[in-house]
Amino acid sequence: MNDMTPTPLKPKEYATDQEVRCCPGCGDYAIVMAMQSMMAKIQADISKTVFVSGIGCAARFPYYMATYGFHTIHGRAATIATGLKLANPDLDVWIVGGDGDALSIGGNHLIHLLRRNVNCQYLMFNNEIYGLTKGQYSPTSKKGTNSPSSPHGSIEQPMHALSLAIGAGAKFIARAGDIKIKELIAVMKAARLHIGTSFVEILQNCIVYNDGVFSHIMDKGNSKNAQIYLEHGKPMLFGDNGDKGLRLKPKSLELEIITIGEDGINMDDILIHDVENKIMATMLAGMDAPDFPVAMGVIYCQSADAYDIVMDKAMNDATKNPANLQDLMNSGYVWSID
Amino acid sequence: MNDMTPTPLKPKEYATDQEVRCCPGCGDYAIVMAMQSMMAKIQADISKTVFVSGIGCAARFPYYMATYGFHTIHGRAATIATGLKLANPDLDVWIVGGDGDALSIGGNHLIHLLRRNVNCQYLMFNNEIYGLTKGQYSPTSKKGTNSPSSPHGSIEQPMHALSLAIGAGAKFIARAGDIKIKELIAVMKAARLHIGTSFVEILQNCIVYNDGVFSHIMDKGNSKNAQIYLEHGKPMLFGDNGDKGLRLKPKSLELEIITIGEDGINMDDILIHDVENKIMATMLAGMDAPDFPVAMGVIYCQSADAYDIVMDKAMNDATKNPANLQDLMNSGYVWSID
Amino acid sequence: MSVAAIGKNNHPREKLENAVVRFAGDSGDGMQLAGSQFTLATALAGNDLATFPDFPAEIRAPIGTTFGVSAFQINFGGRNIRTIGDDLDMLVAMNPAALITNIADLRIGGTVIIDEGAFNPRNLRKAGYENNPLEDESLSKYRILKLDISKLTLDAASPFEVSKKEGLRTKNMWALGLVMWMFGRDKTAVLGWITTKFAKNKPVADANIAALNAGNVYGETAELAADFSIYSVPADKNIPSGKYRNITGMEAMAWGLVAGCKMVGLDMVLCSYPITPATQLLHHLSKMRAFGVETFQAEDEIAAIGAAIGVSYGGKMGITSSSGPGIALKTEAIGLAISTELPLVIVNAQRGGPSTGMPTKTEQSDLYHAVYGRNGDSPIPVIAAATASDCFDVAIEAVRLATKYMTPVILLTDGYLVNASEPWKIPNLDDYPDIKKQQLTTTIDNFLPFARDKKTLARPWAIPGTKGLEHRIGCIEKSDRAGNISYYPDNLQKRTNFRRDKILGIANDIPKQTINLGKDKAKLAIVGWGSTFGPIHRAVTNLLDKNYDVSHIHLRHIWPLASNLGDLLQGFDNILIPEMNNGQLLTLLRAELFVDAKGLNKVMGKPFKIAEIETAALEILNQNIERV
Amino acid sequence: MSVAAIGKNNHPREKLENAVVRFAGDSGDGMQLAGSQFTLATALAGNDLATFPDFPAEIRAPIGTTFGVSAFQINFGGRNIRTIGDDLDMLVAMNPAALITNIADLRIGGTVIIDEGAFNPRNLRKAGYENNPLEDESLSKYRILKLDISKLTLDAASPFEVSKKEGLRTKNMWALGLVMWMFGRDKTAVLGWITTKFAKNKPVADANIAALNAGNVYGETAELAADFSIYSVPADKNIPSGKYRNITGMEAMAWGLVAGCKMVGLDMVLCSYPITPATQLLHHLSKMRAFGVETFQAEDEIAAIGAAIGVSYGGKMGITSSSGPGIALKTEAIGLAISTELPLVIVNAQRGGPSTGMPTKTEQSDLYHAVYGRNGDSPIPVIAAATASDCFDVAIEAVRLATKYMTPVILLTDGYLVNASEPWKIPNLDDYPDIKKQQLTTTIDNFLPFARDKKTLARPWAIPGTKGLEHRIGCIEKSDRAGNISYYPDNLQKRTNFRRDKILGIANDIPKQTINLGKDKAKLAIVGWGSTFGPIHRAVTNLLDKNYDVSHIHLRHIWPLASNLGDLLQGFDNILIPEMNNGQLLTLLRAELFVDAKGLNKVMGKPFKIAEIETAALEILNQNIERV
Ligand SMILES: Cc1ncc(C[n+]2csc(CCOP(=O)(O)OP(=O)(O)O)c2C)c(N)n1
Ligand SMILES: Cc1ncc(C[n+]2csc(CCOP(=O)(O)OP(=O)(O)O)c2C)c(N)n1
Ligand code: SF4
Ligand code: SF4
Ligand SMILES: [Mg+2]
Ligand SMILES: [Mg+2]
Repeated sequence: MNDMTPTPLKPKEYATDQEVRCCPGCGDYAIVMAMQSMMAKIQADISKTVFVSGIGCAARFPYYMATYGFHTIHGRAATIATGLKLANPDLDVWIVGGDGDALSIGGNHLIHLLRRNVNCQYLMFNNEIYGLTKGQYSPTSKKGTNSPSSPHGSIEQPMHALSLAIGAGAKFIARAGDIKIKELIAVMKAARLHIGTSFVEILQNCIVYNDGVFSHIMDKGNSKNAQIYLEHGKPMLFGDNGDKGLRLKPKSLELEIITIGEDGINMDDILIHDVENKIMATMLAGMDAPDFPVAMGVIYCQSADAYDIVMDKAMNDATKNPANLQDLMNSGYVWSID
Repeated sequence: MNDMTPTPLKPKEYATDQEVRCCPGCGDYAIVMAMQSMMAKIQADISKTVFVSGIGCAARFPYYMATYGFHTIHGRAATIATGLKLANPDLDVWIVGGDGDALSIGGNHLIHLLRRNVNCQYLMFNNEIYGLTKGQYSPTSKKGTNSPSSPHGSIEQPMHALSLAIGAGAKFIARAGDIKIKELIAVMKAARLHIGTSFVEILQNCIVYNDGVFSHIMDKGNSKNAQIYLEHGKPMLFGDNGDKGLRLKPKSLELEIITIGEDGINMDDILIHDVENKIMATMLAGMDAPDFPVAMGVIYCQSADAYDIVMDKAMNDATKNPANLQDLMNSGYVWSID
Repeated sequence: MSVAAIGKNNHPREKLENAVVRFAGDSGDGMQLAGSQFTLATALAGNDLATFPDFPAEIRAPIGTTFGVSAFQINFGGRNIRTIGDDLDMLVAMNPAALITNIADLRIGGTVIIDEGAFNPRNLRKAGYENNPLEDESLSKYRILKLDISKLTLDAASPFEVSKKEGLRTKNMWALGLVMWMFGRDKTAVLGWITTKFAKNKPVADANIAALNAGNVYGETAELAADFSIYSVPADKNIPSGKYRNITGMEAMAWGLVAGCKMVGLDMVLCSYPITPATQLLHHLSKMRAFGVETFQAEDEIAAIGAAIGVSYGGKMGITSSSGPGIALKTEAIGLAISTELPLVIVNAQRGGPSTGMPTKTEQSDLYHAVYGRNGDSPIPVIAAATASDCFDVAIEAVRLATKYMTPVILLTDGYLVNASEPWKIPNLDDYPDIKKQQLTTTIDNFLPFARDKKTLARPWAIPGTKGLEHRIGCIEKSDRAGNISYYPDNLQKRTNFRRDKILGIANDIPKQTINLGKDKAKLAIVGWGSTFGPIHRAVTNLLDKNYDVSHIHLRHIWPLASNLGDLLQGFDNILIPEMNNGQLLTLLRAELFVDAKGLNKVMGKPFKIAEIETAALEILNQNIERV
Repeated sequence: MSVAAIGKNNHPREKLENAVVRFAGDSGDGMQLAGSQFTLATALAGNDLATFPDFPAEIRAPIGTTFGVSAFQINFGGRNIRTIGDDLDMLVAMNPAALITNIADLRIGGTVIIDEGAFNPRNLRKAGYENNPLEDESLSKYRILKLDISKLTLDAASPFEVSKKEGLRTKNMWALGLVMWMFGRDKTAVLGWITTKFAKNKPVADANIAALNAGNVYGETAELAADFSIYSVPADKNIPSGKYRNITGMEAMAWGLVAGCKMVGLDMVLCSYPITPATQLLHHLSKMRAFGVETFQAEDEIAAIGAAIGVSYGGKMGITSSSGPGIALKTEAIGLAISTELPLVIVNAQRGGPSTGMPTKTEQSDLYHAVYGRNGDSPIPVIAAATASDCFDVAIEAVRLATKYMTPVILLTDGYLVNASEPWKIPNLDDYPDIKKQQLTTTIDNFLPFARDKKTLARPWAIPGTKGLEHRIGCIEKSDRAGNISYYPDNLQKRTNFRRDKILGIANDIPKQTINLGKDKAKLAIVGWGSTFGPIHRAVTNLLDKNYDVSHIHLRHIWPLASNLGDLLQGFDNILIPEMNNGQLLTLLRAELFVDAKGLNKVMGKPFKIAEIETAALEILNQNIERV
């Protein structure tokens, strides 16, 4: 082996020696593993990768990655990541946080990050609960959730993360699940490739405080009917036999589920996924069980200016002929006393 | 006249004696006047009406209304209004704030207010600038806006208020303009009638720091072509001759502008406005000049549970047989020392 | 209640004035349950007591790790118990991690009960043991009782239809049974509790009962008493008569807030955002709808205080609660409540700082922030709870001050008090003085929103919905009386002074400072606030018993200070202020009263030991230097 | 530069040691321009000077209202000018609202120049006059010069192709011309400025020049000097030689931050959210991209400090700025910077509080918040600017401390200093001492993120992107050296002490406290900080001139205090601390140094008058009570 071809790094070389401090069986484990695999797949540069997180079980993530990491404060990871990208736009920055961190206390920073389209990835682990603080309902909890702070059932309409993101101007939204490792890795890779903020919702099981909240979607027996994995340019099919698909009702502007072979329906009737179509993405992102399959994979991906990149260019241009402070101080109305 | 029919209140009886402290020619004047007229139209109960605002030029609003008023802190009006409705759901609460107040520092509270669907009205005066602090660009400023904090032109993608609102789960969104008084009053009335959070964007001219930013939409000569005033159940027509309309391109899921009489197009081709259709509302809310007319009037209106009303009912139910604290203290494992 | 003084086999029980026992095991081992049931039996035996659970910071850390250890400590005895005890007399260690993280607290010669069954290589490695401590000399300072509790438990459970996992889970009851035998505790209440708890699952109930009994009789049958002391801890004869219950600090605070609101005739709404350890207030109050208590879980701490201000503006009692970082976020909005003069209670359950710090550990380092931590001249009353049961009374006081003076009030508790429990003499709510709030204003004549009550300097509370009182309030400086925006210099000075004087005036409406223990002139006063009450009180008691010239002064009111405090402190040659921070009350008292006090500071996430305070006090008391 | 000592018509000019002039008119009347041009001419005439603009809180209030009045004040003279002057010698009032809101500040016998043309019934009513003050006795204490300036201006503009509105707008130049005549000021620079400013609109330039000239010759031709004094204010002979320019406090601070960053070799990013009066820093720095300065307008103050922390984490200099409410919002995140030990400069332009308070008025009431306002034991260095030009140097000091000690630093200025201007002797940047920062770490051997420099106790600054130094930091308490999460009690105590000692250690790295004026032992020391420097300095100068036994001590470093300050203060029998707050430095010094100082407190949104400080000082100086 010579200097030019270093040994490729293995997944475990992206891991730290810190014991993973989450509950046995927690979905967070799988996501950590997926990330380490993904990093190895793309041979990510450890020293140029930074994980920035808020506070929560999900936000412990940086401690497990052998890269740079910053475990910040609750809800503010997006702001710190933004500053970091301003200081050094070349870094590969991943923001990691729970549904509470991202959507509750951190909601404002999330929408402004998306609007500015800062070039980084945002992974939101959605377990529909505040895990770290022992199980209160979160902004994504379904109505009626019983929790220590809602012993009579919560009465709030849940926040829909991807719909919010798209409304805030996100240019990349995707969804994955903790136990669908292959697809999760694919989504992580796509997120990293995209220039601008890539927002990814990861359905994650909190085995202690909200166990099984996604089992109607994620469990082996249900997943084929309850999920639809999207691929750009391909017809949107799902179901145990892969024969169900999505079609648009043009009058009512709604999607409907159709089955190939029934009522003379064939492949041409099935909508083709177009990651650049924002309205389609809005509809797909909004699909929810039990009426519709939940959209997985890359739902929307549109290229657009990234704040940090544009700013970096502007700064480079502006400093091509750097100005001198002493000169500035000496200019304008200046007089001498002698 | 007997006790049952008091003299109706006139608009000026809804005004305080406080001098309106905004710049001469500011769009805020017109909105204050419209509100006073609207209040008189519906003979609103002065003592049951409360205006809650944040900070900014727009947020001075409460001082001009003879009702109750609370000029709170920057960005937090929605939180205080929420608490107020928890204390007394019978009050008619209006939140007033600028684009900075609502979308910048107050973005998180806005989206959670909308999600909870607290029964109140939110009027956001959008002048695409921070007026009170002397003209910095705001989250709604167009890219390239020159301002004291962006002397080289802003480089941020603007936030689209109504798209954000709908993404956050808003059940009522509408738009009006400061100088279109009649329609403004109609929108205010509709907002008040709706149960849940009614979010209204009012295009408002800041004559000092962002003069004319809406003139391509609002000016007399442009308004008919540049605006489309929506009414539920009616075909969506606009233009100088009222012969232009909106149609859906079903394949690409896009709206297009068509003209009646051209290419055999007739009234049947024109989309009918349906305030309950969320995807239609998403498309309409997103229309922007110059390619499309800007949607005015009530864009979306869907009934849903309002947090404060549901909570009030739950509290009433729970306290029908009120529990006694002394009894609670005396219950459980209790022992006596004598 | 009679306590057996002799074991069944007639082994004599060693009499102890008090005993400190800690149950420690894995998060999944049920140590909190064992502890709380032992507490129950002990309270029923007539002991005074204090308890503290020590949860791991992790939700449910991997089995066998040190950071997954969960512990429960109880100190019980025959005389006023003020702390959870400096050193352990007995430790129950259910696995190697529990042993390694807790053994240092066991006094030399103390007893450690160990479940040998859990000392396998895997667990030993996870705990960080290179050698098995049961096989080397490392525990020789202690009395070791090692048993295969796991196996003994499984044996006991075998007759019942439970899985192996379910059977093993009753280990905690086995250990509890043994400890109860060692202290001669009556099982009846625990058996009752098991039966109720597992009413729907008879086999599990039976297995638990069997385990408890097995542990209990083990001591007898194995003739343990031959090698190990068994104890009797006599009942406390000085406990005032009355009805008692056990209560944790946060439970007491929740109930106190409810009581306070009832007393001033207001419904309350708690607006909060979860955070450790303050969340427990939200949990307790969320269950109390039937008491007219509404809770609102806001999107963040700023929204929480904003909503609470809105509640108070609307005429109910707005309350918000948080800990360190969350309280920090409320800083700006507290200013709004001060400026608009609305009642508000802000509960701060202090935890280890700075920043996120140590969420599960205790500290009292937010005094600065409470008293000084706002932009502008922004005075606010600050009061602090001393003990778990005191939380009830300070909560009532907070509601009283907030409504009477139209002001936000900061109510300090801490991570220790939140979870600490002690027997509480259940008060009769009718015995409390009348603290009717400043009535909601309805008078229309001459109504001015910023007129002032001559005595309290409070402004009227006129709520939206009241006919004829329509007015506008806001965060910008307002003219005195009328409340319109005003930029006049004289008005600003006037309003600044009013704000100061209103709060300082509270000093005339609170009890004069008294001496908690000792004389009013002495060589040393130990001055404390908050949860240091327990160790200071006990330390001073001990010192007084030894005839030292020392007193204990405990402050409930941090701002304003009691009006006589300065004079009172003149009576002491030396003043020592122990705090779980770097000297915050010290700064306040030096600045305000100009007393040259000394600090004793401990920032280790846990309470003072009595001995630490005694040592520091003795250093001063044994000095020959007299006051100059 | 020569100053005519005799008016053209040979009326003698009255010599004044200094003069205070205020231009006041409607927001639209161009008073700021008139004032700044007068400043320029005055600076060129060799006077020392100080200026302050007083903008209305409203953006552009309706014409003629009192809250729409805009004013500009200048104090200039022949000896060190320290303040903008207690009382006005001359007032220019362009309308009734300007008269009614400013006349009280004119000294008895002072001159008021009034535009009679604006005194119509409508304007009088808007200003709140029931009678026309020009027609009753109410102004009899003053010398009144009433002219129809509006008409005279229109006459002057008539030859040029300008609209009536444009013509009238040159009123300010007319008034300026007249005032310049009265003080014998040279017009050349002003004419040059007009020509440049209106280069693209010749008629408007001509009209302005004509107005200036017309006002200037009016005095001559109307033989005004027969009835009114005209003045000469001699140049200050003691001004040190050098190159000068006029500078406002915030401009100086912007430049100082840029200079500081250059000196430590870092690029900087200012992350901020607009707020009065701090916004001006954002405005100044946004124009400075070519100097390597990046600015980021965040969505709120929390995002701003978050981004600034991110910048510093990334290895550039993160700076954030705000005022009262915005600083309050940063409270939590400041804790993060303390806990992770990252450099950060937090500029606080203090304004009238509490809450939103009085955004456009000055105060120095955020000292408590700066020093004490965080959860946990969270020490942070705090420094404050004294004068407009001092802002440059304190900004450099802030950058030095932040980078050398790996700590956030709070840099206090205030609403007065932000806008106040004064002549500034332009420093040579090469003359500054070398303040190279702690170098970014690149050594891989033995790298530990929380190891410490033996001398400064600073941790290494290893930035993402550096090969081999990958590590994790966070807000939870970390083990010393390695920086892994740690809940060990001893570690917490250690880290708490390190944090304290690191910041306290700065006391050894800052200049010893000196006495600014007077002797080092005296009957009275007046101790100040921040923008009270000016009035205190002048008051003490005056008192020393009268042989009083008094000294001035000004503190730049608020936390930690200079190490010798305690000893220094021992030399004084009395200590007086004037503050634009309710006694915040007072509290700090009493607590820290145990000195029994007295406060002189003014919370009126504006600076102390010299006389106020003199009076308070004399009360002490004239006491016969000696120190006990
Ligand atoms: C300012 C602040 N507020 C509150 C908290 C307490 N807190 C820590 S994590 C968390 C929410 C956790 O939920 P989520 O973000 O969904 O993460 P999860 O634990 O479920 O992965 C809360 C409320 C805190 N640490 N800081
Ligand atoms: C916490 C806080 N941050 C910043 C400010 C300063 N501030 C006041 S209003 C405002 C924005 C005004 O813009 P907008 O909300 O759009 O209202 P407008 O004046 O344009 O009507 C800002 C930044 C403040 N008062 N408080
Ligand atoms: S509490 Fe839930 S989310 Fe947190 S570590 Fe445990 S299982 Fe995972
Ligand atoms: S600054 Fe703009 S928004 Fe504010 S009052 Fe003036 S014109 Fe209106
Ligand atoms: Mg979660
Ligand atoms: Mg605006």
